[in-house]
Amino acid sequence: MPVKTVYNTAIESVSILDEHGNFDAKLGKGLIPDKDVVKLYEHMCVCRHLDEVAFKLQRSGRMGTYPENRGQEATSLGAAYVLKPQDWLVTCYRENAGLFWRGLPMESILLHWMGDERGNAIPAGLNVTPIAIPIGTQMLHATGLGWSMKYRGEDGVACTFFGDGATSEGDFHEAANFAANLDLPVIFFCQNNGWAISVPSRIQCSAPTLAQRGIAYGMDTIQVDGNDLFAVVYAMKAAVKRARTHHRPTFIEAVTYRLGDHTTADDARRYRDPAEVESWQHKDPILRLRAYLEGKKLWNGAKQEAIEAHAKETISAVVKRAEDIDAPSNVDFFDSMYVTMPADLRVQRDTMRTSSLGQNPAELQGAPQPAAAHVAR
Amino acid sequence: MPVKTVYNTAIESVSILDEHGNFDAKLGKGLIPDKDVVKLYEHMCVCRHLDEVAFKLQRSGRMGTYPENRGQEATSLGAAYVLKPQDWLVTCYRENAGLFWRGLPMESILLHWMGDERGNAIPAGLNVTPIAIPIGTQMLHATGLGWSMKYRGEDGVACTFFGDGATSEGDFHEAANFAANLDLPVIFFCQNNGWAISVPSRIQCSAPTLAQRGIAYGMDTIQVDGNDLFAVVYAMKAAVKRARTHHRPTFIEAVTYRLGDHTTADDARRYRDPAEVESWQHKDPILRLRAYLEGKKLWNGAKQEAIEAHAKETISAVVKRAEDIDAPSNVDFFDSMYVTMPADLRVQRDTMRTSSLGQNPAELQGAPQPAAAHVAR
Amino acid sequence: MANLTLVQAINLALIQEMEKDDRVLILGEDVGRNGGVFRVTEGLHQRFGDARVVDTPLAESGIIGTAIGLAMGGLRPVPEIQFEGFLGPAYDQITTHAARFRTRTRGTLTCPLTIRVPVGGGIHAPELHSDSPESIYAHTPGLKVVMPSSPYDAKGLLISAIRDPDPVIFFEPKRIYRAFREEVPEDEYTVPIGEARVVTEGEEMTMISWGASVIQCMNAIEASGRSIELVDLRTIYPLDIETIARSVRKTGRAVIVHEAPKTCGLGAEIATLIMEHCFLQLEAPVQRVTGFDTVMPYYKLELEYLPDETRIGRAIEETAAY
Amino acid sequence: MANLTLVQAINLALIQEMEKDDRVLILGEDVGRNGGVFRVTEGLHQRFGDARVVDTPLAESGIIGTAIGLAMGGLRPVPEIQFEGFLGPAYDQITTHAARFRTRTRGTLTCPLTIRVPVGGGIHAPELHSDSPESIYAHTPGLKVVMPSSPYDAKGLLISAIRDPDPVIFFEPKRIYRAFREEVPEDEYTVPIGEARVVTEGEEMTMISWGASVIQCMNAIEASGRSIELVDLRTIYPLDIETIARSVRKTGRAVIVHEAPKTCGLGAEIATLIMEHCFLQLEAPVQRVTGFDTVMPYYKLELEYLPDETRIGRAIEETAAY
Ligand SMILES: Cc1ncc(C[n+]2csc(CCOP(=O)(O)OP(=O)(O)O)c2C)c(N)n1
Ligand SMILES: Cc1ncc(C[n+]2csc(CCOP(=O)(O)OP(=O)(O)O)c2C)c(N)n1
Ligand SMILES: [Mg+2]
Ligand SMILES: [Mg+2]
Repeated sequence: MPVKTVYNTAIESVSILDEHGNFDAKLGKGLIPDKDVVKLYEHMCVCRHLDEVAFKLQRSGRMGTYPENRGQEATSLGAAYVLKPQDWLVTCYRENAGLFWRGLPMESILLHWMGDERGNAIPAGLNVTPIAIPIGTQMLHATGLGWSMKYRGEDGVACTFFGDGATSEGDFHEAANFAANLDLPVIFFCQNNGWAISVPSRIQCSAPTLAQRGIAYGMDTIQVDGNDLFAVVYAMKAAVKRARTHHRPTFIEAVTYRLGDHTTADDARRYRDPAEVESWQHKDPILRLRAYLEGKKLWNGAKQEAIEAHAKETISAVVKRAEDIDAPSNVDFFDSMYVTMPADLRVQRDTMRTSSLGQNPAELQGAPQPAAAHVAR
Repeated sequence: MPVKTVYNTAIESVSILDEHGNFDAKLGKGLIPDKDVVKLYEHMCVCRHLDEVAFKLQRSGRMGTYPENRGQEATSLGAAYVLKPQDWLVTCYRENAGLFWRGLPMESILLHWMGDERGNAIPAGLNVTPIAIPIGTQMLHATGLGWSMKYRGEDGVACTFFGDGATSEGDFHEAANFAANLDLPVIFFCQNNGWAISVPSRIQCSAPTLAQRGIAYGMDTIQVDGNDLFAVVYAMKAAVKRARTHHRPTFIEAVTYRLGDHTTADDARRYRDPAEVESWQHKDPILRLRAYLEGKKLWNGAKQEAIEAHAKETISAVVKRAEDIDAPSNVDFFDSMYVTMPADLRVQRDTMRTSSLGQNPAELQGAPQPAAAHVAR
Repeated sequence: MANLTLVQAINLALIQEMEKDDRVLILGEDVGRNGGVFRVTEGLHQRFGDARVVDTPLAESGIIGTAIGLAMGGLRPVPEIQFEGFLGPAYDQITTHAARFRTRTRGTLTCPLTIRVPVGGGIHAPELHSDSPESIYAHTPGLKVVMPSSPYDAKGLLISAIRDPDPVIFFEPKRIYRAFREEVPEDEYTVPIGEARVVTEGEEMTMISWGASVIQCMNAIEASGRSIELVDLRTIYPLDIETIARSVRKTGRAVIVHEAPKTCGLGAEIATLIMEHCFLQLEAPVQRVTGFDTVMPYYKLELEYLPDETRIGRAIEETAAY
Repeated sequence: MANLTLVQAINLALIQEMEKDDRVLILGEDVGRNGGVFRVTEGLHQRFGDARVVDTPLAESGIIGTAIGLAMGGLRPVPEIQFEGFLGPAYDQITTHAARFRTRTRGTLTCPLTIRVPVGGGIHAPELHSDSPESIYAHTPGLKVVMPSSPYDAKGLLISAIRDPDPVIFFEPKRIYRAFREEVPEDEYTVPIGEARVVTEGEEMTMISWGASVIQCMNAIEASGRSIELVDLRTIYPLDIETIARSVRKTGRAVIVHEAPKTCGLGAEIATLIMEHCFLQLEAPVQRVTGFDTVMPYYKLELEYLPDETRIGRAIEETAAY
């Protein structure tokens, strides 16, 4: 046989609760207990409120650039819901809902975007990494974290989040390839939200699906409706099981949409069709879950009011904590560089306000001390 | 339909002339005219001889590290045979046969491995790039070269060669992704020779085929028997047509084998099973083509003797040219850095033998000239 | 003449070079319809179309590596890297290939490309959006490195860079993208690569800086009330040591100001060159006012990190008093 | 005590640290069954098995990026990059992440990893196998950078590096991997990071070098017949300026020798620090004997590029005569 087929495969796409309220009872059965669905819904409401408040903080000059999460809450939340405490969640910057679900204090995220490294300190025992600013680099850390757990014989899993744009970076490829070839318990969770700032996802991947990236590595791969919490949980459960049991990675493409601008520094009207945005408004994961809960009589207007009041209260306390924190000391940025501060760095630190280049003038052999007048300036 | 198939695909593998002499008449028909097969065979014999001589030159201390090409001649030669002069061939370091077919002087390759940049000067009008030492980086240049031809409205194609190991580098991914998404006329030719130095190809790609790397980009992709000149030409013709006509890239995985050590600095016995090497000896593309030609009465012992004598003569003249070249001037390496040499660099160049750091001592304001005795040393 | 910001001057240079030479094309992330995140390429996509202003996949090594191929293929690509912090993934293609192809092939394959990169701190941006890696690239033979500090120089230097037959990294100090305007000729003109500019003449000491810090230096000099000669490098490599040495031979004292960390920053190279060229005229050690040897802090503290008037002023006084 | 080459000393240090601490693992290209292309990890795969000596895919960013994850996950990875020329693809992970995680997270996530990299010229290797990028990493806050010049120091420094809680780049001067042997204690010991070594004492001038060049310096000093104090840095960052300054205050003269290109090489930093610390004692400009500001030529000319006894000798005489 001179031409023979040596490989074939297919990509499947999963949707359980669609935007019209259809719920696939077979796939959805027992997936998430009702009381958890309620909790998850409430959590999404609180996260959405934080998102709105953060946006306003930026607009009123009380915070730097902020990337809205709006419309993408179901992805990271679904993943976090399935992960166990020993697992690692290695995110990008649009995963507030998942991070908060795992226990990251909400003010940490605000502090980060307020330009304060203290927002990146991770509470002990919480297996998350800080917001990743450089696109596409964090997946390798997840691969290494997954590897470290396998190395120690633990059954932990590392789940990493990234966007459609990030899959164009070489590091994505290397991370997936390491995980597949070294048999590592890693989940590659791609949030395909249609855009990388102004660049549409077809420029990142002109193939019919992003999910087929996984085929290159012989990795199990699946596409899900990323605005469908149930579908996300469904895919995550399979992926986590595969990772824990067989140390095999999975690629998940979650099809979702960035309802807001890329960040507050962006103006998406420059490059997006308003009709496209409009069409996705109806697919909002929060609307969808609320309708589902109401249909099951698990939710009503009073509960909605209550959660909104709760969200308001919670978030205003969070904002207060973030804003009331003492200003960092002006030498703060020296102190976590190394466990033991190198001598020259200590001199720079200790004299940064009294000497020009942070060098003790006394060190300049024979140099006269600057006149007092100048020091005082 | 909550689970639906959104994509499916298959990888095909092509073999036309197999190691047992079977020839697929249907696929092979009219692929390469007989007289060309003879020429290609003769060329492979000459290249093989150069390879053997180069190996000996290294062993006898007359050349630096050299990577044997032995066993892989059919891949680059088949590609070069299909390419037109306007096309670019962007190689790695095991593609002597293809480079020489296109017209690169054989002594260029020897000079390169003799540690002489003059071996990298490209004759005018010859669209090839020099040997690529850093693995996995040259595919991006092919992507750019293909793009430049499309930009100008020319119908040229860029064909780039790389190994199985190279497909693990992020740059491979970026090059393929750019070519696919920007619709560029590029052929990604992977020589899967089983090994990257001591690392077997399953560590680079644990998927059933390397060809499926192409699926990630929605790229046409095919596997061929890389020791089968006909199969290589078959795949290349399709790929070139696709590139010229539709500006679409193709991924070709050619399954071949590195019969020798990685380079003369390597000792493959440390990590390879001799039985594996032995099994591939029989698949040698030269043996196979000779048997084919003999079967068609296009070749015989006398012709073989003649080509061997010719090879010997040719290569000894090549070696002589490479070895007889004047030593490069000791400032040679300054002269091609920039079109216009920066002033400080000129000082370094002009004083490199007369001053310590290539700095004219007269430039050291007030510095006394070093005593004559020291200058003479 | 038009009164332009630095961003506008660069935009104008791009338009003029693209009009003049159809080998010039722009590629990068968000450079197309969006006009770049700083709007430097605003209007170009509309004007020159899809083929000449190209939004690429999000991959910096890919952008530079394909630009190298474009350049070897006879074009004059002007890739944009969105922020200097994202030069990292392209570092290998820049240093291993762009910088080496000419000498590697003895001039037969060359890389006339201009890599545009916003650089430096002071705009309250997130992490990795405020660094100053110029000395890394100055240490890479085969490149030219340029950093204007004014709209006039920006336009003239960018035109020189695009026309230069060798690879140029064109750093754009983002802090002053829109900080002030300057008269910029509408006609094309070039500012030569490799020539520093004496901004203000002076007798007591020489101050050397480049990019956005030049503005800080001007303010500090004015505040000091002293006669200080300010040299704006404009080109990082090849470095115009002649202009610097001429000044220091006259003044006997020098202060260098840059945002990058101190250790192995460009300040060290300049200080050493001054010592080599002006040893007997030097009356005080050359002072460096630089970023600290720490990671640039998040923006709450970035102004503590960046050399400011106070720190520069203190260096002036220390150097004068020495 | 055993009489070991530098390669053997490193191999011994790896074995001992792996025996002692099962968090230590090795990853890289060809480090497993093949024992590394320089045989530095020879025998380790056999001894410690697949899980602790791991051949990875051919991807340097992948090697360093996963090593960062391994380190954050509580292990002590010792990745190998096969040649310094292939640090390029890993540059971003090293500078953007390994160097920054501690300060980025205020110490909650850290990167105790040791990146082993053969470095430097002189072995007649192909392109990109002979470079000296130490100043690039010295300019990157958050890293430590080490380069031994002898078997004894190699073992002691490598043990310190592996135990160091911060990321260390451990450069191995490949030219002297097997050039000579030295008595090396079989027991474990450490050489502290951050301390230079005075190799020979002297009065007339100070010579500063590191890595393989130290051997060239020793020869040149001997040939000169002069009393020269030779300082072997051993650690590139943090730099032991105290030891250097103490010496130069005594001798008044200094020569720095390194293989890397001159512009923005580490020599510039050291020369500037000497000026800052010893200005009034300096009797001659600090001299640099370095690689040129060109790409390292292919091996036919590499010895023209590398500082040799003749060039160092000439600098000694020029400096003495000043
Ligand atoms: C390495 C790198 N290059 C460029 C940028 C600038 N940048 C920030 S976000 C972004 C787009 C990211 O798109 P995607 O990965 O799809 O994530 P999304 O924002 O859509 O969630 C770009 C180009 C960056 N942060 N890092
Ligand atoms: C970026 C980079 N990393 C590592 C090396 C060292 N090295 C040279 S060849 C090689 C293996 C290449 O394997 P493959 O791509 O399969 O090509 P082959 O030699 O088998 O043809 C390695 C690791 C290199 N040259 N460049
Ligand atoms: Mg996106
Ligand atoms: Mg191979």
